[in-house]
Amino acid sequence: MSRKKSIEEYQKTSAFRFFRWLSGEEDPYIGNVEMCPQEEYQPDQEAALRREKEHDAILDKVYDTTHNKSLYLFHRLYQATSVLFCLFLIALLLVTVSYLPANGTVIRPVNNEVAERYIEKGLEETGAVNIVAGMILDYRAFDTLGESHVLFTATITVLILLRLNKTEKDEAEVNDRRFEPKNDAILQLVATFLVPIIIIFGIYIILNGHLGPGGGFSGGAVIGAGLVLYLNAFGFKKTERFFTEKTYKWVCFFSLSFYCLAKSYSFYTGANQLHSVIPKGTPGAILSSGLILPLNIAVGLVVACTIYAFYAMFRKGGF
Amino acid sequence: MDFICNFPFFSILISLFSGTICSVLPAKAAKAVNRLVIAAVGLMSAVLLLYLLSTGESFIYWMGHFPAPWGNEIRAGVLEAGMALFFCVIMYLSMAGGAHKLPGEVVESKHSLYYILVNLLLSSLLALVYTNDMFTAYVFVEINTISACGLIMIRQVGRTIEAAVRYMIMSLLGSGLLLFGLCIMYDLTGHLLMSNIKESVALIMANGEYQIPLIVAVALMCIGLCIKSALFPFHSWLPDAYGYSTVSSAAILSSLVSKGYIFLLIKIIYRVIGFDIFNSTRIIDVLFVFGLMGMIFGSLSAIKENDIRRMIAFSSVAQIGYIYMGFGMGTQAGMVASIFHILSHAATKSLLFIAAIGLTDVSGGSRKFIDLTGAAYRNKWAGVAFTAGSLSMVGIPLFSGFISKLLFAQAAVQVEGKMLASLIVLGISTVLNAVYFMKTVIRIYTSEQDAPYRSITFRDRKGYTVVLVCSVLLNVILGVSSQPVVDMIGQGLAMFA
Amino acid sequence: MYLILSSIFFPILAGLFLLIRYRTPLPGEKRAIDRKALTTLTGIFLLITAALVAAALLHAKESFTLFYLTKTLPIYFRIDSVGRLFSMLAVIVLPCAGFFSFEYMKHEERESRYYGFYLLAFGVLNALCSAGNLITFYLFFELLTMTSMPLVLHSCSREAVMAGLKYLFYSLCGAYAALFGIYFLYQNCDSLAFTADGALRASSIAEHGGFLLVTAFVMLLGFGVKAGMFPMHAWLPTAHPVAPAPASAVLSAVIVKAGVLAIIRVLGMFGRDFLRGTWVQSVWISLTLVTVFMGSLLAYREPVLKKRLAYSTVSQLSYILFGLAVMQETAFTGALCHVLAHGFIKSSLFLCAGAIIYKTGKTRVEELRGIGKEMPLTMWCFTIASLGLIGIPPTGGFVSKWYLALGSLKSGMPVFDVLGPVILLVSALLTAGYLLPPVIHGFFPGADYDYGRLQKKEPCRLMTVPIFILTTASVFIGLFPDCVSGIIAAAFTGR
Amino acid sequence: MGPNLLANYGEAVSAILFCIGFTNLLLQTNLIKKIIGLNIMDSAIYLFLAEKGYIAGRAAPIVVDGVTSVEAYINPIPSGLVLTGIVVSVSVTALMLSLTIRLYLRYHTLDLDEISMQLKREGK
Repeated sequence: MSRKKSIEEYQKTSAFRFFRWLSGEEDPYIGNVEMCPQEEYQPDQEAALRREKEHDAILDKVYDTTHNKSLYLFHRLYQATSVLFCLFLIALLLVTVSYLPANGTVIRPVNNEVAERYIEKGLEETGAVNIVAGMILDYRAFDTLGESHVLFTATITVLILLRLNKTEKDEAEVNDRRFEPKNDAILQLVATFLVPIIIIFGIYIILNGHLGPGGGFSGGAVIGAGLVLYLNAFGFKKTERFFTEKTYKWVCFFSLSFYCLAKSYSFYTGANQLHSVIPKGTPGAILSSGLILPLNIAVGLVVACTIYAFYAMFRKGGF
Repeated sequence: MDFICNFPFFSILISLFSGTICSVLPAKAAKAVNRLVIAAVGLMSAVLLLYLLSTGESFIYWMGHFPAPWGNEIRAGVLEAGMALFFCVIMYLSMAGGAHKLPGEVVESKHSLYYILVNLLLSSLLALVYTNDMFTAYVFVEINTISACGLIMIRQVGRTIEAAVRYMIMSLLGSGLLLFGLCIMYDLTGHLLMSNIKESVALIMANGEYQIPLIVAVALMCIGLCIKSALFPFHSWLPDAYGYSTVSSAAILSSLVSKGYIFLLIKIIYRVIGFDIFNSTRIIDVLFVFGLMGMIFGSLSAIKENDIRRMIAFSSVAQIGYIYMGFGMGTQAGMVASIFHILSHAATKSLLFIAAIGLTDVSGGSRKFIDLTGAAYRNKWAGVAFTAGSLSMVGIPLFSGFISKLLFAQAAVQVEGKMLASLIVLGISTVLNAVYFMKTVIRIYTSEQDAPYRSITFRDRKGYTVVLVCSVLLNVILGVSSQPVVDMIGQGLAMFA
Repeated sequence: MYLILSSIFFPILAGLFLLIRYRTPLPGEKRAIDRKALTTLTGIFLLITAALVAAALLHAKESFTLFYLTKTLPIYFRIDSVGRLFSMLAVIVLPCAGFFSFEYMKHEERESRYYGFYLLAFGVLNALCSAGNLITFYLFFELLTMTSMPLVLHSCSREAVMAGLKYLFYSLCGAYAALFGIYFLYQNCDSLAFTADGALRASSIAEHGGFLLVTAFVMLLGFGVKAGMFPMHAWLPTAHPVAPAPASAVLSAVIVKAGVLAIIRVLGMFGRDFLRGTWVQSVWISLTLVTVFMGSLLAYREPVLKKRLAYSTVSQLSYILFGLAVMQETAFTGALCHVLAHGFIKSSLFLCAGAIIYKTGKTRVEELRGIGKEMPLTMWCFTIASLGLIGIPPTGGFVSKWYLALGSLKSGMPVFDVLGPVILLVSALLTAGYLLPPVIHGFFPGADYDYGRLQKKEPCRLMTVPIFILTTASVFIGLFPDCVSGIIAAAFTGR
Repeated sequence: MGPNLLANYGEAVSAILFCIGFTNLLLQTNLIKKIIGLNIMDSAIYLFLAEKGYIAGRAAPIVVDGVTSVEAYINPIPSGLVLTGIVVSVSVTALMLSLTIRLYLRYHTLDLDEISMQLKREGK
């Protein structure tokens, strides 16, 4: 019997493939996944090098962005779909907003018994004139406890990312000299004048947190800004006299521990219906409203130090 | 109120406070504190679980002096206590299993920071589990996100930092959506506590007013949490993050962090929106479809992978798809299956990550399959553990993976419209799982006599081996005596209502 | 209860013991494996296991639940007649092939792994035969795949690993297809315990009849993978040639029969009455007939002896499946007879092929000229076994094929009642066509054969005796079919 | 479209801002721009919350002269939430910025795609 086709041609036909499948030599079901040969392990250097080279070549080919049409197209497509998605989201949210209760009116689900009690009984129950402060530090103190730990966590991650080793530190020190203002007279003069005011203002905000607008976070941020200004005017040498990494560590530790323990006490007594020994004081006086003032101070300290620490970390990876 | 009722509060506070304490401790002490805290919290959760099982009803715990709509609350039921216990067990195993690698992966001076993050992560997970307040949940979601990000990038190679950035971006998108949904929800109901919101939601659904924004709010929250838990199209950060971070981080991230979000979603579904109302929306269909896609595409990506840890990471994408598929079925059975899968996947994935590191250790630190040839002979315990984990993933009976697949299939058969799709995809995905896990198992058991690597025996790594054995046992226990666990899940879900 | 459990767990533990005690030395380790001790131990373990299984077969009557996987899914054991028949096969073939491999595996590396998994597979097979419900069965079905895979890829060459993987994936895919069937059965049955006359609730049949048919079909296909049924047969010819000869013998004589056992169980669960006359039956029968014919044809044109035998296994297994698909008592008897006959014959043939490879290194059929003069005893056994497979009267193959054809004719199905026997006949002719040439060339090498180079190459007793026993068993089945007919009749009714 | 789009113009603005921020966070390849997007998104939410607390013609919730009647003050809850939210967004921004600094020091670019490209080229 003579074949009309040559063997090579025959191997291209579907009949050949069908036969191979029938006799179990080739597999259409599972494809090439597990049938592809696992590479033999080759301990010799040459093979490893060759493998690396091939790998590089493939990478070059794949990531040749300037000539890669499909990557470019994909990029465009990605952008287009993202924009469309954004427009869709806008439309969706606008429709949603249009169905929401009308703004500024009194008869809304938001103005219910919760807000009512905060306003009516807040002064009496928390001792804070600033109802918002009373709410976040007493009624909903757990949130605020979490919030201060968010800040703490963020500081830890920033430390992980930016804090340098001893050896790197010296190098960074040298680099940092270039950014250091070289005893700028104007800056220093203004700073001598401004920094105390800023810091005193910050302290005022913190101490007044339960009496008026303000509180630990905002006051702390102001103090932190003051410290950063001082640092910029006089350099790390001066600040290191009173503020090092150690100071920061312990201030944070004590403030947060105090916060945690104080709130734990109040949660524990609250939940177990025990009487709390902390006096509420006369509303309106500076020493009043139970734990709110000390908590504000603690938060303020943490925030001030953290803001300063962020700045120092961003600048040269250490204090 | 019994003293035991204080335990959820104690667990959250102890782990939170230990984070602060660790910041002033040297690394060794921090490590001890960390272990101690995890063990203590685990113990308390176990006691609490027993207590709750004996009383048979959940309780509310005031966080402060004020009751429901005014003050914060946490709430503990069987499911919460069980989850907390499970999270502690897994976290302890992951930490202990990766402990010997830590000096090589993280700079010495940053070890105590690592333990701080783990403590904070634990506390945020516990808070997510126990909380009864939406805004508290949001705050602790953020702690969870940030500390998870820290865990990813504490091993500072380029990939992890890039992965951390991608993770943060995705997470922040998710948090943004979650918070926006939360605000709309607050606007519609005027409450932040879950039980109060639920009452108002029921009212709204009955009245018909504000229905559209309500559903949008639910959708936003769901999508936000989906993004954060790396459901399929949002998983781009995951392989690098799990593949290159430290061992413990990878194990914790894959088995706990995403599960925390998923558990929060379950809470939202049951405690905020109401299961029936949630099921009447189209959202479950979306979750269902994305879950199915995740199952297939995650596995496909895993097959293509040439790096053992990235492969395991991609398999997580598929497994999260399973969980969302269970949500998407919209039945109680599907939910139970999903929750069981949360447990089973957490147990298996941490085992796989820890075992994989044992294998790469005896292959010159390389994670490429070529170099792993015969690794199981060089580190026998890791080889056996990896095989056990793979078998569980593939769904061989006697391992936990089989039970979860069984539960999924049982749940699927009860849902008329989604039965065929879910069963077919379940089958395909299982086979794909088998493809890549068995390929790896055979690879590590292909003996290679000339490999220039030293082998590791039991004596070299006692703690590590014990962890492996415990994880395998945990898996087998879940696989063999699943009925009590399933019952407990059912009971816990019943307590949610 | 303890007999059954010990017949399952003793070999498993023994296998694990061998795997751990005689593990392959590590690269740097200097430790020689004491081969003699290893083989002696394995031999003793095999014999003890065989004795345990025999005792369990004779005595164990009761059923028991080991533990509950979930509330409604017990791990449940019960030995019935079908299981008894299959364990009978296993208990004869496995020790024989095991003893054969003591000699055959002499020069292979990693012997201990082979013996370890061999024993594991033995234990799992025993469990499979005594499983009492579908979940238990499925559990051990998966484990069987897992434990027999290392036997296939034993040599660890690339082909072997690829073949092992192929085997694994085919089996797993099949098992999963079946598993989904199990889920549906679970919904529609009161319990998953095996019966022979259908466990479906009448209400479910009325409600989801069409769907259950699809389920049945999927399950048949899924378990059919293991039994090498047509669209998923491809793993068999890949896996057999690369596995060591005794492993192929066990694989094609016993392990693929697990698929047959599974299909018998599935048939029992759905009930013959439910499936008879439906499209499922027609499609299934056509598939088996296609397989019968195709397998023989492929074997006919295959030059490599072991691969030829593998194709022959594909074809012969579908004889059995055909007998089951007819769903008629006589055909069922034929099928079960063929399970035994084919088990003995095929293992004997593979062992012969193994002996030839071991002694001469010849794998292709055309190289076997004059082999009968060199290894007369082996080739005589090969001849007798071949005759049995073709179906020449005094052997087991004749009886079973006779019953198969008879049952088919009696069944009264349209078309297939005649078409079936015709194809079986054609296939038997093809069988003769592919099995007899080696025999003829072996004994009658032709005039130009150089008798001067002839050497006596008869292998040692450790090889010839197992071959001899298996061949004798196949003839015995043919001569005294009555000794199994009772058990088969009981099997049909599900006792 | 619902009835209250015009009445809720503040919320509408915040919704649009939210989407702009969202898209920036999603779409920009430049890390700094992404962070700006993040902050826009967060601020939009605070605007939204502030709008929610507002009641026409009422004072900020700080008790003046001992008047504790509901009619006098706006709703204090959204303000509290905004405070908490701000801290969170500050923390997150700090973290993102430090990540950016790290990446910049290592790869000398702020383009995330380019960084990925370099990473893949490293092939580790």
